[in-house]
Amino acid sequence: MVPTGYVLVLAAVLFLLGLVGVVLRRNVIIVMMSVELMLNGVNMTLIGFARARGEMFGQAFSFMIIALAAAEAAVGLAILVAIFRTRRTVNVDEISLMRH
Amino acid sequence: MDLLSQKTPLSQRRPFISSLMATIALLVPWLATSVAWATPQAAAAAKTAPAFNGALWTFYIFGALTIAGALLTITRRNPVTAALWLVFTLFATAGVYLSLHATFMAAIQVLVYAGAIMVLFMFVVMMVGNTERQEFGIMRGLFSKVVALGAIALLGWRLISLLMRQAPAKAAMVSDGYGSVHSMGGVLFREYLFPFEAISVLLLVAIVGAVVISRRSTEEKEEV
Amino acid sequence: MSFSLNPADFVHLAPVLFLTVWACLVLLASAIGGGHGRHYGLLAILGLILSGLGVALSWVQHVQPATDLFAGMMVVDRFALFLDMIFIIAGILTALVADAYLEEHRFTEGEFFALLLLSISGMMMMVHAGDLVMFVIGLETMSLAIYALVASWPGQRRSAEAGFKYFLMGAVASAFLLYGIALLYGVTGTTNLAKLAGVINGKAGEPLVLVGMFMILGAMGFKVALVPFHMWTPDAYEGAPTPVTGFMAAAVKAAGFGALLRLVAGLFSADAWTFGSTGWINIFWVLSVLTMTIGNISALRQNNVKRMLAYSSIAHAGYLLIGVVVVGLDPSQMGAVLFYVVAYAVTTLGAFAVVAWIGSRDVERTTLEDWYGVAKHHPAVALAMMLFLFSLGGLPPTAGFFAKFYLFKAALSFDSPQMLTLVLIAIANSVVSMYYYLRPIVAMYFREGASAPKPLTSFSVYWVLGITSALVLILGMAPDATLAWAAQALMGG
Amino acid sequence: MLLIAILAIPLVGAIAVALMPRKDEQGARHMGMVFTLLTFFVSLALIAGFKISDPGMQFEFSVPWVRSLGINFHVGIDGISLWLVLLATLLGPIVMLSTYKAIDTRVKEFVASLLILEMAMIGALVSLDLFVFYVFWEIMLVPMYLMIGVWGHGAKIYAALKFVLYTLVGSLVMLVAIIYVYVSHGAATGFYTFDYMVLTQSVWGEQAQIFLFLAFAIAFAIKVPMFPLHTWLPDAHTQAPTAGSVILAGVLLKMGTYGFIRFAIPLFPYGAAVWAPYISGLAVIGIIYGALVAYAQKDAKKLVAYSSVSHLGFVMLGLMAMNEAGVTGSLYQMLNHGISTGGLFLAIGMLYERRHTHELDQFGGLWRRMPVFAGMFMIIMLSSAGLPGLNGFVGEFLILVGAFTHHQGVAGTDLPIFIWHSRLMAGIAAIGVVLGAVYLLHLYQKLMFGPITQPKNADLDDASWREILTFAPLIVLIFAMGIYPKPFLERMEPAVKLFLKEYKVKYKASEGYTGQQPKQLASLSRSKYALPALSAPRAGIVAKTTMAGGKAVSPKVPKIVRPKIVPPKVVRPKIVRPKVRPRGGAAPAPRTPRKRISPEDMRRIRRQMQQRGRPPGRGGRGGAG
Repeated sequence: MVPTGYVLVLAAVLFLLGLVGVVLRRNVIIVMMSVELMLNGVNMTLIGFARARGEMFGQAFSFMIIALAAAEAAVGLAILVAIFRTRRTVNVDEISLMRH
Repeated sequence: MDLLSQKTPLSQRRPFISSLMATIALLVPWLATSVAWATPQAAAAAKTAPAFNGALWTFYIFGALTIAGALLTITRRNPVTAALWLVFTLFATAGVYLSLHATFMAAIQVLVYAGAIMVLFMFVVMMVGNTERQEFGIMRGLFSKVVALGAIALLGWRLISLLMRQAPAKAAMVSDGYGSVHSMGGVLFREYLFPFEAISVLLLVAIVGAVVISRRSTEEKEEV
Repeated sequence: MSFSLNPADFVHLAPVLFLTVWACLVLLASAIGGGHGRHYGLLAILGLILSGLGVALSWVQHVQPATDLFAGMMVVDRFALFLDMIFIIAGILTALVADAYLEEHRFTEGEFFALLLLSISGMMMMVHAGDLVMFVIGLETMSLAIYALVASWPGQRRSAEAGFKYFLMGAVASAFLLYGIALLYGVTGTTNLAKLAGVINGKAGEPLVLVGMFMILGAMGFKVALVPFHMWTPDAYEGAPTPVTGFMAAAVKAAGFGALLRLVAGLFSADAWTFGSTGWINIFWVLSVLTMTIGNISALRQNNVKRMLAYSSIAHAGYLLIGVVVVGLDPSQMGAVLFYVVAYAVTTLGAFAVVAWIGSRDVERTTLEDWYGVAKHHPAVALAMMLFLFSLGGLPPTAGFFAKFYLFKAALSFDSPQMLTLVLIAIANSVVSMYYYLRPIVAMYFREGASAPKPLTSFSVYWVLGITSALVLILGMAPDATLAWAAQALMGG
Repeated sequence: MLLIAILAIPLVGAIAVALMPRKDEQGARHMGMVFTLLTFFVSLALIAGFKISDPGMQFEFSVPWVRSLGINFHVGIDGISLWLVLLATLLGPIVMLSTYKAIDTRVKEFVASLLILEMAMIGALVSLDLFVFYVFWEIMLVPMYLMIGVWGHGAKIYAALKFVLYTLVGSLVMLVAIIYVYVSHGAATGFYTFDYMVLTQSVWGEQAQIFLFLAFAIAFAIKVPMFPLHTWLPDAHTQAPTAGSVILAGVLLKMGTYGFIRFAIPLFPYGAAVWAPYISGLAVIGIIYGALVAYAQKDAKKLVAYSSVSHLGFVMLGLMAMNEAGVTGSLYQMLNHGISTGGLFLAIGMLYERRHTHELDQFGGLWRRMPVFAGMFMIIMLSSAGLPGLNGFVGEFLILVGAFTHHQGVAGTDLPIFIWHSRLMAGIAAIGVVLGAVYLLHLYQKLMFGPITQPKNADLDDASWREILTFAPLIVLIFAMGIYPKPFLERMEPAVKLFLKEYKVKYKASEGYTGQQPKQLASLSRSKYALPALSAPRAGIVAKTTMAGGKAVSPKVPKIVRPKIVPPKVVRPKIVRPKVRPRGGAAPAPRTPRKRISPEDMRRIRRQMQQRGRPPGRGGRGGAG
C-alpha cells in the first residue's frame, strides 16, 4: 500500500521539474519534452487520486491525457519542422522576427 | 542549468548512450516482476508478511528513478540524450503506476508514451539535426529566469507542503480487477464513451494540422 | 453507475457531430479535387450553414435543457447554443475572407478549411461540455487546430514562429489546466461540472481546491489573453494569416469566455466563494483592470495595424471580464456579456477582414504607412473600417457602443462603489483606446498615399465587409432581437 | 412627425449625396444645398405650429426603440429648444453656400458629413430620451472630426484628435451618470426608462445629485467650453475649415449650454445649486480670460475662437443665475452668438479664400478695396460686441440683469454672501462687455482700416453675390433680433418660467433628502407627458435581471455590496401600459398613436397609483406640493 501523499508529491515534483525545464531551457525540443514531463506529473496525480478513491475515473482521464499529449506532440513537432525548414538560410541569432 | 552539459559532440558519445539504452533494457524485466508484486493479490499476500511491502518498495525505487530521469532530461544539453532520459523517466513512471495498481495505464504508458510519442520526438530530433539551431527560449535574460525559478520554487513549496497535509490519509481498498483492462474498458465505454469518441477528433486535428503545417506553398513546390 | 446509451443524445449533439463529419468530407474533397483554387471555402460554408440550421432548430425546439447527455459529459442549453451560433457565424465570415485570401497567398486550401471546421467543433464541444474531460478535449481540439492554422502559411517563417510560440505557451497552459483539474478531482472525486458545483461549496476553504482553481483560472486566462498571460497574443496575431487572426480574435475569444463563464457560473461563483476570503470576484476585478489598462496602453504605440488590433483584443478581454464579474455576482445578467461577445466578434471580424483585404501576394500591408490614402481610392472600405474602429472604440450608433453601454448598465445595476470604480476605469480606458483607434482613420482619411494599394479584388471579402458592417449597425441601432436572445441564453436554460 | 421629418431630410440627403458619382462635385454641392434648404423650410413649420402659450413639449413624438431597456425614440421641442433647432437649420444652407468655393477636394464626402452633422445636432436638440440624446451627442463627433481632419489646415490631425478626445472624456462620464440615473430610477420605481419626461419627475438624494450633476456638467462644460476645459477650442477652430468653424461656433458649442438647461439642471437641481457659484465663477473667469487672450491674438480666427470662450462665459453666467432674466438672456445670447460668431467666421473664411492666411498683419486697409464686405463685417462685428440696437445687446443686458439678481435664483437665499457674490460676478462680467468691444474693434481696425501694407491686398475682389447672399440672412436677423426681440422672447418665456418653477419645486423637494433612491414627485406640471405609457420594458429581461439580486448574502464581510433593491411592489396601472408583444409571437399590434391624456384621467391614474402601489412611508410623494 503506497500512501497517497507520497504519490502526489512525486507527481508534483515531476510537474515542477517539467516546469523548470520549460522555463530554463532554450532548446525547443527539450522544452517540449519538459512539457511532456509536466503532463506526466498530471497523469500521476490523477492515478494517485484514483487509487486513493478506489475508482477508475482518474485513470480514464489520464488515458485521455496520453492521447492528448500525443496529439500535441504531433502538432508541435510539425511546427518545429516547418520553422527549421524555413530557417535554413537564416542566421541563428536572429531568433524572432517579431520583436517590438 | 547548462553546467552539466558536455561539449563533446554526439558522435563521440555513443558508449554513454548505449549504456543508457542498456539500462532501459534492464528496466523492462524489472517492470515485469513488479507486476507480480504490485497486483492486489500480491498485496493481499503481503499482509500475511508485513515485513515486506512490495508496492511501497516498488514505488520508492521507481519514484527515485523517475525523479532522477526527469532531472537528467531537463539538464542534458544534447536533445538525443535528453530524449533517452525522458524514455527512461516514462518507464520509471510506468513502474510507479504499477505500484498504484494501474496496470493498464502502466502498459499504455510504455506502449504509447515511451513508444510512440518518444519515437516522434526522436524522429524530429534527428531530422532537425544540428542542435545549435534549436534555440528558442521563452524566458530571456538571467533576471527573468531567476524570478521564474523563484516563483516555481514558491509554488513547489506551497504545493508539496499542501499535498503532504491534505492528501487523503487512507487509500480505499480496491478489488481484484482494479486498474485492469477490463475495468478500464468498463469506464471508457460507459461513462467516458463520448470523450473516447471525441478524442478521435482531436487526433484527426493533429493529423490534419501536421499535414497543413508541413505543406509547402504551391510556388515552392514548383521550384523544388 | 448504470449507464445506457440513449440514441437521442446523438440528435441533441447533431450540429457538433455533423460539423466534424463535414470536415472529413472537405478533406476528402480536397484529396480528390486537388489543392489550389478550388474554393473549398464554399463547401465549408455550406457545412457551417447546415450546422447553423441545426443549432437554430435546437434553439427553437428547445423546451427542456438537456444536461445529461452521455452520462453528463455534454450539456445542451441555450447558453451553449448561443455561443455555437457565434462560432458558426464567425466561421462563415472567416471562410469567406479566407477563400479570397488563401488564393491570393497561395495556400493549400482543403485542409485549411477542414481545420477551421474542426476547430469550430472543438469550440462547440468546449462550451457544451458538462464534464471537465470534455472541456479539456474540446479546448485542445480547438487549440491544436488553431496552432496549426496560425502556422499554416506556407514558406512564411513568421507564421511558423508565431504558431510555435503560441503552441508552446498553450501547451504549458494546458498542463496547468490539467493539473488544476486533477487537484479538483482529487478533492471532490468528480469532474462533472454540475456535481462539482454542488460539492465545491462545502470545500471552499480547502487549499488544494484553491490551488486547483487558480491553475484553471490561469490557463483560461491564457486562452482568452488576460493580462499576466497575454504575452503570446501580439506575436501570434501578427504572425498568423489574417483571416486566422480574425477568427482567433472573434471565435476563440468567444469560446474561451464561454468556457470561463461556465466555470465561473459553475465553480467560481458558488455562494460561499463570492465574497469569501479569497474573493473570486475581486480577482476578476483586478484582472479586468489590468487587462484593459495594459492592453490599451500597449496598443497606443503600435504602428502595425494587426498588432494594434491584437492589443485591442486584449483590452476587450478586459472589458469582457467586467461581464464575468457581473455574471459572478448575478448569473441572470449573462445577456450583457454575451451581447458584448457578439458585438465584439462581429466588429473584429470586419476589421480583420479589412486588414486581410488590403494585402496582396505574400505582402501584408499592415503598417499605418501602408494605409495612407486608402479612403481616396476605396472610400467604401475605408468607411467600413471607420465603422469597425468606432465600434471597437464604443462610439454610437455601432454595436460596440451598445455592447459597452449594456455591459456598464449591468455592472452599475449593482449598487456598489467597487463596480462603479470598475466602470470608471473602463471609461478612462475607452478614451485611451479611442486615441489609437483613430490612428488608422487618420492614415486612411487625413494622409495622402504615395501609391494606390492593390488589394484583394475577390467579391467574397466585400461580402464579408458588407455583412459585418450591416451587423455592426443593426446591433447598434436595433439590438432588440439580439438582446432578447442573449437574455434567454442562460446556463441550464 | 414634423421633427422626424426634419431629422430624416438631412440623413436622406447624406445618403443621396454619398451615392452620387465622385466626379460630379458641383452636383454634390447643389444636392447639399437642396437638402439643407429643404430642412430649413420644413423647420419653419415649427414656428408656424408652435403654440406660444404652451410651456411644455410640443410636436412630441415617441416610438419604442429598444423595448427591453425602455429606450424610446422620444423627441419634442419647447420654447427652449425651438430657436436652437431653427438656428441649426438656418446655418445649414448658409454654411453650404459658403463652401461652394472653399471646399474643392472630396466634395461629396464633405457635403455628406455636413448633412449628418446637421442631423445629429438637431437630434441632440430635440431628443427627450437620455439614451437618444447621448447617441446623437456622440454622432456629432464623427463628422466634425472628419471635417477638421480632412478639410482642415495646419496641425489638423492634432486638433481633430484633441477635439474628439476632450469631448469623449466628458461624454463617457456623462454616460455613466445616465446609466446610474436609469438604474437607480428603475430600481426605485420598477419602471426602467431613459425618458427625460419621466426622469425629471424624480429627485435624487443630495449626495447623488452633487455627483451626477458634476458628471453631466463635465461633459457639457467641455463642449461649451468653460474656462479650464476650453483648450481644444482654439485648435479646433483654427484648424477647421470655415464651414466647420461656423457650425462649431454656431450650434455645436450651444450643445453644452443647452445640455445644462435641458438635462443637468432640471434633473439635478440641488446639484446645480451647489455647483452654481463655482460655475458662475468659472464663467466670469472665462469671460475675462477669453477677452484678454482674444485681444492678444495675431491670428484672426484664433481671436474669434477666444471670443467664443468669452461669450459663452456670459451664457453660462446667465444660466447659473437661475432667474428669468438670466436664463432668458442666456438663451437669447446662445442665438446671438450663433449668428454673430458664425458670421465672423464666415467673413474670416472669405478673407482666407482670397489670401490663404488668417494673420492679422497680413491685412489692413481692406475697407477701401472691399467696401460692401467691410460694411457687412462691421454689422456682424458690432452685433458680437453688443452694440445697442443689435441683437447682442439684448442678450448681454438680460444676462447682466439676471446675474445681478443672482441671489434670488439660488433657491431663494437672501444671505448677504450670495448677494455680494452675484453683484461681484455681474460687475466683472460688465467689464467683460467692455473688453469684448475692445478686442472686436481691434480686430476690425487691423483688418479694415489703415493703409494697405501688403501688395496682395491691393487687388482683392469685393464680396460676390454668393457671399452677400450668405451674409444676408444673418444681417437681417441681427437687426430683427436687436430691434424687435419680442417674437423670440415670447416663445421662450413660458418655457423658461416653467423651467424655473420646476427648478424651485424640485430644489425644495431634494433639499435635505438623503435617500439612496430617487423619489418621485407627483406635482410637476409637465408630468402630463410623463406617463409610463411609452414603452415599459418588456417583462422579463430588465426587470428580472435587476430584481434577481436577492441571493443570500454570505455571512462574511461583503466586499461588494449586493444590489439593494427593494422588490418593487408598485403595480402600475394597466390602462396606460402598452400591449407588450409576446416574444417571438405574432406580428405586433399596430401601434396606436399615443393618446393625449386629459388632466382628469391623469388625476384618476395617479389616485390609482397611490392607492394600489405606494407602500406607505417610502417617501415617494414627499416634496413640495
